[in-house]
Amino acid sequence: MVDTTKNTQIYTTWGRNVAKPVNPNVAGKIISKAKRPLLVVGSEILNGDHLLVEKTIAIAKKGIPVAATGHSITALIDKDIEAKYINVHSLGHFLGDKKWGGLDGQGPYDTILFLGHKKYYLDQVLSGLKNFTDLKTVAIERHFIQNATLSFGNLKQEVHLEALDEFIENL
Amino acid sequence: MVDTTKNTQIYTTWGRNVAKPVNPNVAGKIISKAKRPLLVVGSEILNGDHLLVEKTIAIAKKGIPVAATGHSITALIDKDIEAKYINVHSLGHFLGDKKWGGLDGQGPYDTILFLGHKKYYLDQVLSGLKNFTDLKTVAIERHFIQNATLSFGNLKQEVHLEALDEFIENL
Amino acid sequence: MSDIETGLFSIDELENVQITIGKIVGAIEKKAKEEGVEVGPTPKPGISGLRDWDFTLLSRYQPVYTPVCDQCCYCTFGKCDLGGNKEGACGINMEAHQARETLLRVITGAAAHAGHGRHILHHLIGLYGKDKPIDVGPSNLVAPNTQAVTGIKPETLGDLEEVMDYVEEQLTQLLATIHAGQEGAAIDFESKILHGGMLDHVGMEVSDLAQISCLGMPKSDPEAPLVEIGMGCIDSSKPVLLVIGHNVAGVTNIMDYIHEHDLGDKMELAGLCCTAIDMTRYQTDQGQLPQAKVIGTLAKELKMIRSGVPDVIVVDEQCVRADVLDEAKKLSIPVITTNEKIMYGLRNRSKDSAADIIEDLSSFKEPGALILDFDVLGEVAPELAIKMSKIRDEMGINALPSEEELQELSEKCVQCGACEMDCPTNLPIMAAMKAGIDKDFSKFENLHDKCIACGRCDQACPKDIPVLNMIEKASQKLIREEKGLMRAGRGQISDPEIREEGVNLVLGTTPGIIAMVGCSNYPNGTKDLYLVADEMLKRNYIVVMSGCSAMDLGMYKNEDGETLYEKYPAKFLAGNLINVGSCVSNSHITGTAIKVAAIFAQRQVSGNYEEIADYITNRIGAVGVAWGAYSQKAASIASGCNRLGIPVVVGPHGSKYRRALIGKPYQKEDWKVYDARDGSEMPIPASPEFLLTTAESIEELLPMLAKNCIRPSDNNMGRMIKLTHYMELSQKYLGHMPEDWYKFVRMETDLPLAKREELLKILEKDHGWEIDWKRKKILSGPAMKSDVSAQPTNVKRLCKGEC
Amino acid sequence: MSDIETGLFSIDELENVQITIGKIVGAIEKKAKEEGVEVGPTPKPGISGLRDWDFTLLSRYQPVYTPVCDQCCYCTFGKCDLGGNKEGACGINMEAHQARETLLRVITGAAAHAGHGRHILHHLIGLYGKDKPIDVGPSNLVAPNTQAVTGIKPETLGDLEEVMDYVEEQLTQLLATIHAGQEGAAIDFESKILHGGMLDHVGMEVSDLAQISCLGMPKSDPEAPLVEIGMGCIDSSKPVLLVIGHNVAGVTNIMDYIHEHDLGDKMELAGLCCTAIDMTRYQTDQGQLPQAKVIGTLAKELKMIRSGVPDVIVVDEQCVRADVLDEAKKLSIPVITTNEKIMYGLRNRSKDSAADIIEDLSSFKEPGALILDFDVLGEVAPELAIKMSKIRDEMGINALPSEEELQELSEKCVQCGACEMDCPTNLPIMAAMKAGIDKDFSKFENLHDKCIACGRCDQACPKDIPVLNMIEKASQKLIREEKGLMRAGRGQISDPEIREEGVNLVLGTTPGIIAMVGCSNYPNGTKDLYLVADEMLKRNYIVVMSGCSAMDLGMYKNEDGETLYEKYPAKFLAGNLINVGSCVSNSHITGTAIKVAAIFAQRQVSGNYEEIADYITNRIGAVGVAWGAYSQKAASIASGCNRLGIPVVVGPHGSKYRRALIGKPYQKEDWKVYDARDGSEMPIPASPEFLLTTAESIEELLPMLAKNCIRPSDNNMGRMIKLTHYMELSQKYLGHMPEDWYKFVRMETDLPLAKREELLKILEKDHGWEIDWKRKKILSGPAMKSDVSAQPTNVKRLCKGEC
Ligand code: SF4
Ligand code: SF4
Ligand code: SF4
Ligand code: SF4
Ligand code: SF4
Ligand code: SF4
Ligand code: SF4
Ligand code: SF4
Repeated sequence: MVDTTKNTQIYTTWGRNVAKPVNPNVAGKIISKAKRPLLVVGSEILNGDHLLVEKTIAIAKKGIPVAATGHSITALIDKDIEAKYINVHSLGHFLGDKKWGGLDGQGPYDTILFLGHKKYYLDQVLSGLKNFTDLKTVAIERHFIQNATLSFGNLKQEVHLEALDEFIENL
Repeated sequence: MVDTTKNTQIYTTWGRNVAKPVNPNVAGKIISKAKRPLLVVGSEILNGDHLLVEKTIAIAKKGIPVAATGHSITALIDKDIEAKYINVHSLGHFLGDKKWGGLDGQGPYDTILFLGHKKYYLDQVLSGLKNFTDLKTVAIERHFIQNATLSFGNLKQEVHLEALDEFIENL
Repeated sequence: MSDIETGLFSIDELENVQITIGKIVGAIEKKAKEEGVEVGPTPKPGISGLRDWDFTLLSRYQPVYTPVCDQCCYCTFGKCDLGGNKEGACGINMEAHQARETLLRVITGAAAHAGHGRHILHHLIGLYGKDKPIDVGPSNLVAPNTQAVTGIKPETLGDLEEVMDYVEEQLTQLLATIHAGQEGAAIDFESKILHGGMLDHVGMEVSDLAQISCLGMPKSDPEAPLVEIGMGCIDSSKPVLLVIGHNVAGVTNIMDYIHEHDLGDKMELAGLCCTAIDMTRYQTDQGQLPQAKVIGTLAKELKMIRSGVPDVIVVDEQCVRADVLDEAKKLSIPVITTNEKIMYGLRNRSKDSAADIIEDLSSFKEPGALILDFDVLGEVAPELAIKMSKIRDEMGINALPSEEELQELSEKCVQCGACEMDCPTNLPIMAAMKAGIDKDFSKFENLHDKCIACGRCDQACPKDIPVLNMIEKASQKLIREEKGLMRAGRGQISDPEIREEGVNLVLGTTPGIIAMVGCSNYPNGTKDLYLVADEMLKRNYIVVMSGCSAMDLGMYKNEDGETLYEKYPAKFLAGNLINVGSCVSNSHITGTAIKVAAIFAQRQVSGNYEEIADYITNRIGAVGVAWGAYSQKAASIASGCNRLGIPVVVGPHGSKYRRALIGKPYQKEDWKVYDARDGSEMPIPASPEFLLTTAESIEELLPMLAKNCIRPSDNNMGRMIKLTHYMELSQKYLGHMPEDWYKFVRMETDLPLAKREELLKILEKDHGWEIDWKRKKILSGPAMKSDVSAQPTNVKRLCKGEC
Repeated sequence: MSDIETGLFSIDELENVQITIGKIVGAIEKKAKEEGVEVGPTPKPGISGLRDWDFTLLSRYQPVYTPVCDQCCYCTFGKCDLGGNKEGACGINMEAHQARETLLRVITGAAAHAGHGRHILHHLIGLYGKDKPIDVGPSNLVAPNTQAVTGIKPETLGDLEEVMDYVEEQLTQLLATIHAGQEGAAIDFESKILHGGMLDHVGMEVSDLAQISCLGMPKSDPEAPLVEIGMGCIDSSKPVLLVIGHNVAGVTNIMDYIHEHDLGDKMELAGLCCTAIDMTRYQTDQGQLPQAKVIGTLAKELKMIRSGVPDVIVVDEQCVRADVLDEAKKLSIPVITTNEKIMYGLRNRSKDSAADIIEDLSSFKEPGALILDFDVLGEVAPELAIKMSKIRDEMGINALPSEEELQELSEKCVQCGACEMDCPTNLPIMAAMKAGIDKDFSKFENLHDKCIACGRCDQACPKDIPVLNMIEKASQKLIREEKGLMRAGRGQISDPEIREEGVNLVLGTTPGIIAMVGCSNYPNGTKDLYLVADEMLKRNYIVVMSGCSAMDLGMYKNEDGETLYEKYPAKFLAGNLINVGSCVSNSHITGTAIKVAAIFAQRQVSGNYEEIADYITNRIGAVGVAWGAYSQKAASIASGCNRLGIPVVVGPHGSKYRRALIGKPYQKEDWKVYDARDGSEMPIPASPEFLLTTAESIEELLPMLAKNCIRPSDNNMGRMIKLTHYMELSQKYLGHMPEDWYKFVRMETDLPLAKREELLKILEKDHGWEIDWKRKKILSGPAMKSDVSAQPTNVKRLCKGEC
């Protein structure tokens, strides 16, 4: 078992509401319990360890639809998963709209999972969701993403990959 | 033994540097070890439980010089302690000046203890000390004073008085 | 090219258009010369124009930074953590950034006033033309701030436009320096802050000169009428039209309509914030009675709305709560916005007929309307109020909880403490809730005066308990009794008054001027204002009020049921209590100091800011108090005072202005000036000790005020008087003789006669001074001499023999 | 009163003073009429003047707030926690506050430009007089932004003053609304943001018109010369004078001195940021060669200073690091400040002799000087550089660490991660340190292009490791090779060019204009700019550069050693690459769009902003890219584009601007316009999808650009071309056909010929469209018709039969 909750150091604060550090097994269970989860994958999966792409696909294969932001879609095409390109800023906007049908027309999401994003960018997008929606957001990034509802802490690359494995097991 | 470190809730943040919650015994030892401590007493000692004044005097009697801010001096006159009136904002200014001789001309202080201040006001004054000096500041208030180096957490009035007793014992 | 002279011209084919040729290089100087006025070295100074003066002040009064935040979030390189005076990504450090933040707040305040000034000037020129003469009373120096800063002596409304152009240009320059990658040095941001503050007083002055001249407001009138004030003076059985804000431009049309249609008795017209003050000044310069009532300050806004009493709310600009529309909607009160600065997203109905608008709002088709056409506004607002009054009565609007509900709500409280933590002043709400369970609501009542009705407790409560409504409900009795009197704003101090009182101020025999401004953010409720003013008035200080402080002061009565406005006369004389007017009338406070220099001391005023400021710094014992300083405007007003050397004390919340300017009395070399007679250096007393600082309680404040009125120019009588008050107030409020009293003693006649012997003994014993006991004279000891003919100055060039 | 006509006059006794009578009510209209120009409905609009237009835009493009902070710290009621859209103590909620924060940043940017404009205008009027004609090339519409906004058609420098007065007045009004207790509704703050952005383009335009007219800068010249750029092009063996900033006013005196004293070959004059660009524009309008070299952008400032190469640094204003003086001092480089906006606390030496100043600085008596007299500056800067060069050589200044030190420093690193966490882009510094232990410094080298030289890593390191110096040292080889070419700023697009290209743009046969602006804050280094520009140029888009992006673009060469400036011509034609100039030249980008409406489409321009904006919104396929958007100026530039309906994409750091404006393509009712021929509603494609948004990578950006150039007015050929690029770019960079391509198909001829059959099949199969396969025609399916003569408009009043 990997402890992903230890290092939650931050450089600057947004305010008093900060993500709850979460362990992979707990995060996994939360997602599997979600009624309508969405995995939002950013282009950083292409810049890190190539295993990141594999893990992403493994998560998606558990039946979680994927919003592929940036150019992450290039790694997710023809992988037999449900992935669609969307701009993450637009996505943030639509997620807050109860009238949005979702990427597949099946209606709004309730729990949003994030992987493969630039830290500063994701924290900004999440700042919008945190303040203006009641969505549950879960960051399973290498960095502590303070504006999520739940987040892994700051992790070494290898620990992160391990944590993702454990997360996937618990889905 | 009173645990004064539990409730460190805050309403707004100043940034990533936040006071370390401290227990009374530890705080007491830190002060007794200080080369040149100063107790800064605010006028709120006059608005709370009258025991606050007694505790204040008890601390001073341990040989710690007192800077009496606001009109707290009215309760400290003729109590056989070393107390002088000074404006807390001026004090904050002078404390950062290595050339200041102190209230008694004996030179600068190294560890500053705070009791009896308005929370928002003290946090502001301490914001200056935190950012522009290397003084150690210790708040033994009823509230968690996030801009001190060390601070009690948020306490009920009776717990606060108890904590002060323990603090005094450890001086 | 044809030749023309400076002057007034009209232009062919453009009827009713006139143009004043004055805004040309050299024209200010030329015009001034024709009038026999010389223009000083710095007409319309740019950012660097008075920098040397600023550096002089700043070398004695050092910036003390107490950041509100350790971070900077100005640009997308950030947000940057500057904690520990680190540098951000643009290289700026914490100190410089704090100075920059302070500058931003100061120019925001200055822009609020300047924006107001430009708006009302434009409006009044539209009505009265550019040639409308400025008439503010029996003064020749009508625009002391304007003239000292710009060198322009305005005579007509049109002249004021050029002044505003200058202010706006400079504010834009200052705002530019806020941008990432501009100024890097804290000290230069400090100079910019003082520049911004100075501009603020010009902007304010323009606003008030324009409105006094055109709107029949009292013109330097010590007999300005008394005005009803307080939530308790509203007859809620009548239709109530509530106006909130600062800019009376549109409201005058409402007042005219009410007057012309004889509705004055049939409805209540009430105001909140400075618009309220200016409503009561409108058309009272000929002894007419004020046509409106004053509710109070910003701190009464939410209370007044939530009382459900207003039938229509009209807002203009500044210090208007952002949730007025939301709150009003809940109680079926239509809201009309009337100024581009606040439009609340409402539809622009300016071109629609009054009837249509009234129909739409009274049928709740829309919750409010934007009306920028003041003729339409003038009709809609009162007629709608009359109509709404009936409708709302019939609807049976129930605003506040009942007594039973009060108890039930108290029971709902889980004592979690969120409300107290979120309350700006951490008021003891939980105890009130506890007592409320037993139907003891007195603790809620105790909160009423301290509560600024910010509503943060409501927002915080996890149980959705309407804390503020509970406080208000429990205080209904108090509120009903909240009826006081305020003297309507009198406008500036006239030249003749200055001639009469100037000498007393400069020599110190009138111990000082205490100017009380700012609002709402009192550490311990509004009553403290009353206590301070009364104490200082009894001691013969001149107390000058303005804006919200002037209102809050009118709310309290002494044992005889008298307010201070009734108790003390309103001339510019020792022991008098003056209300100059609304927020923008603050310029008359600095204006008064400038006038003393210009009229009493005959210093050249036009474009001669430094010399005037130097004069004031060394000779005029004035201290500003912004006890409830909440806004950016208060910060800019204070900064404008500061550039003139006038110190300001703010309440503890004012520490959130991020920086103070405090001197070090223990650093002897900082307390010296030149003697202008020969350029020699002379020591001066460490007073004022600060230009901007905070105090913790009024007990601390009172002796501070007395002490910081001491000036190098005091004659012995003056010094004796000031010292007496300092010592007495210390003893009364701090229970002891101040430590440093002896530092202000230059010779035995500086000592209060009654205590002279006793004090001489202390000087001999504790301080080792040599006393000639036979003649009761001090032989040695004092750090400085008493020499009334010395001419203290901080400016080398003003000394004999210099340039 | 005497009668005079509108015109030019001189005034008795005031030689050389002229006055233009124009600034009077009605005068704009009168003058315009005389010239046969009609003035539209909104000359010099106030805050509410274009609010209806704003609301139209905002109903389609909703604000998306992503706060940089959950708190508000504006006033002393606060700081307030607005988390979860709570209300603060003044009643404002998070949404409205975020809009307010955005407004503050936008007007800060606008003020930076306006402040610059006022300064240089004042300076140039001082030199050339108010009558100096504006001459910016072969155009009649010389000031499209100014004329569209104010209704003024400026002809002389003097005319521009009134324009600045307007801008400053409006900026002051906007700044006023930032004050606590002003606007309460997010939507109205949004309208104010757009107002501020619009004003920004006027301020920028004034600056550039003035300087182009007076300083011999290229006048709409596609043949503007190529300029050397890059740290590598400096010959450090010569004395190096480095200029940093944006305002070339004082620098021209330095250049004149160098020229007159024949020092050009004896020293290097180099610039950073936009001053650099304008230095290279100075006196090049007659084919002269540029007299200065360009180092690069803000991101090179610290690198350049720390290299130790400059012998003297002169700074003016904007985008200058706050620590220039501190950093320079460490390397014995004197600093001269020359502008009131940045004075660094240095002593004002403006009235001293050049010799005295040179003596004091070269003997290190003072680390620098403030010189506001540009004649003195002109002599001091180059002479001091020559003197300092020798002195600093003799001192043997050692700036960067040696190779050995590089390794030692690497060893000192404890891998704590503080630097990476504090680095704005979280660059992998620790890995570089690790490799550095083994003397492998390649990982440091890899950081060079991505590192913006902010210095935050240095500030963060607990071991005091000078991370940035290590990166720089390791990149010395790269830096030496950093030599490129940039085309000097050409100024605006001329009327004849518009006449030639306008139709292609409006019909879409030139697929679009990509305007690349902003600087420094690239997510992945500067090279991405090159890749984007090259890709779009190959596809025949017109690529327009300005400011720092123009510089960064010049730094890269293709395989043949060519920069894009050499590869592509610089006319206003498809497939051309244009550098309009410095930051303030950004106004020519919006100006171009306005010109298309005014000149090609003959829409009335004066005071007719809404109609012009409506035209651009519906017909001109332009997209702005501020990929490295860092500053408040970039935010205001973008907002000015937005009010004209021009969408802007910023890089991911741009999310810290706090709000985007994004439409919902799935919400059909938002994508409709009127057909001006009869006022009927017609559906339009969801493009642009946004007015302001971010993208994550250039791979995502490229297809976005193509897609968002689509406009309702495209003819079939145009739509086909745009669609082709959209599909191709999606396939190339995202690896797939975009999902929504079919939504832009109105009829078969909108489809690329080569793929038409294939695409028709998809339309039939996947989307159920009916196809007549014989004629290869679409029978049913498209959501909208193709009708080139339709006149799309968002403004009801512009439809036939409406007022
Ligand atoms: S300065 Fe204010 S807005 Fe910025 S981070 Fe700090 S608290 Fe937040
Ligand atoms: S202005 Fe400077 S300190 Fe502030 S966020 Fe930008 S880079 Fe950081
Ligand atoms: S409304 Fe009154 S009690 Fe409530 S938080 Fe504000 S000041 Fe405190
Ligand atoms: S926040 Fe609400 S529940 Fe908590 S103590 Fe206050 S009133 Fe009671
Ligand atoms: S402006 Fe409003 S939200 Fe901001 S600190 Fe002041 S009261 Fe709080
Ligand atoms: S200087 Fe470069 S490496 Fe260091 S923090 Fe800034 S961007 Fe990152
Ligand atoms: S902050 Fe310094 S010690 Fe820590 S990892 Fe970075 S370079 Fe190494
Ligand atoms: S493009 Fe940006 S950094 Fe560059 S000079 Fe302009 S605003 Fe400054």
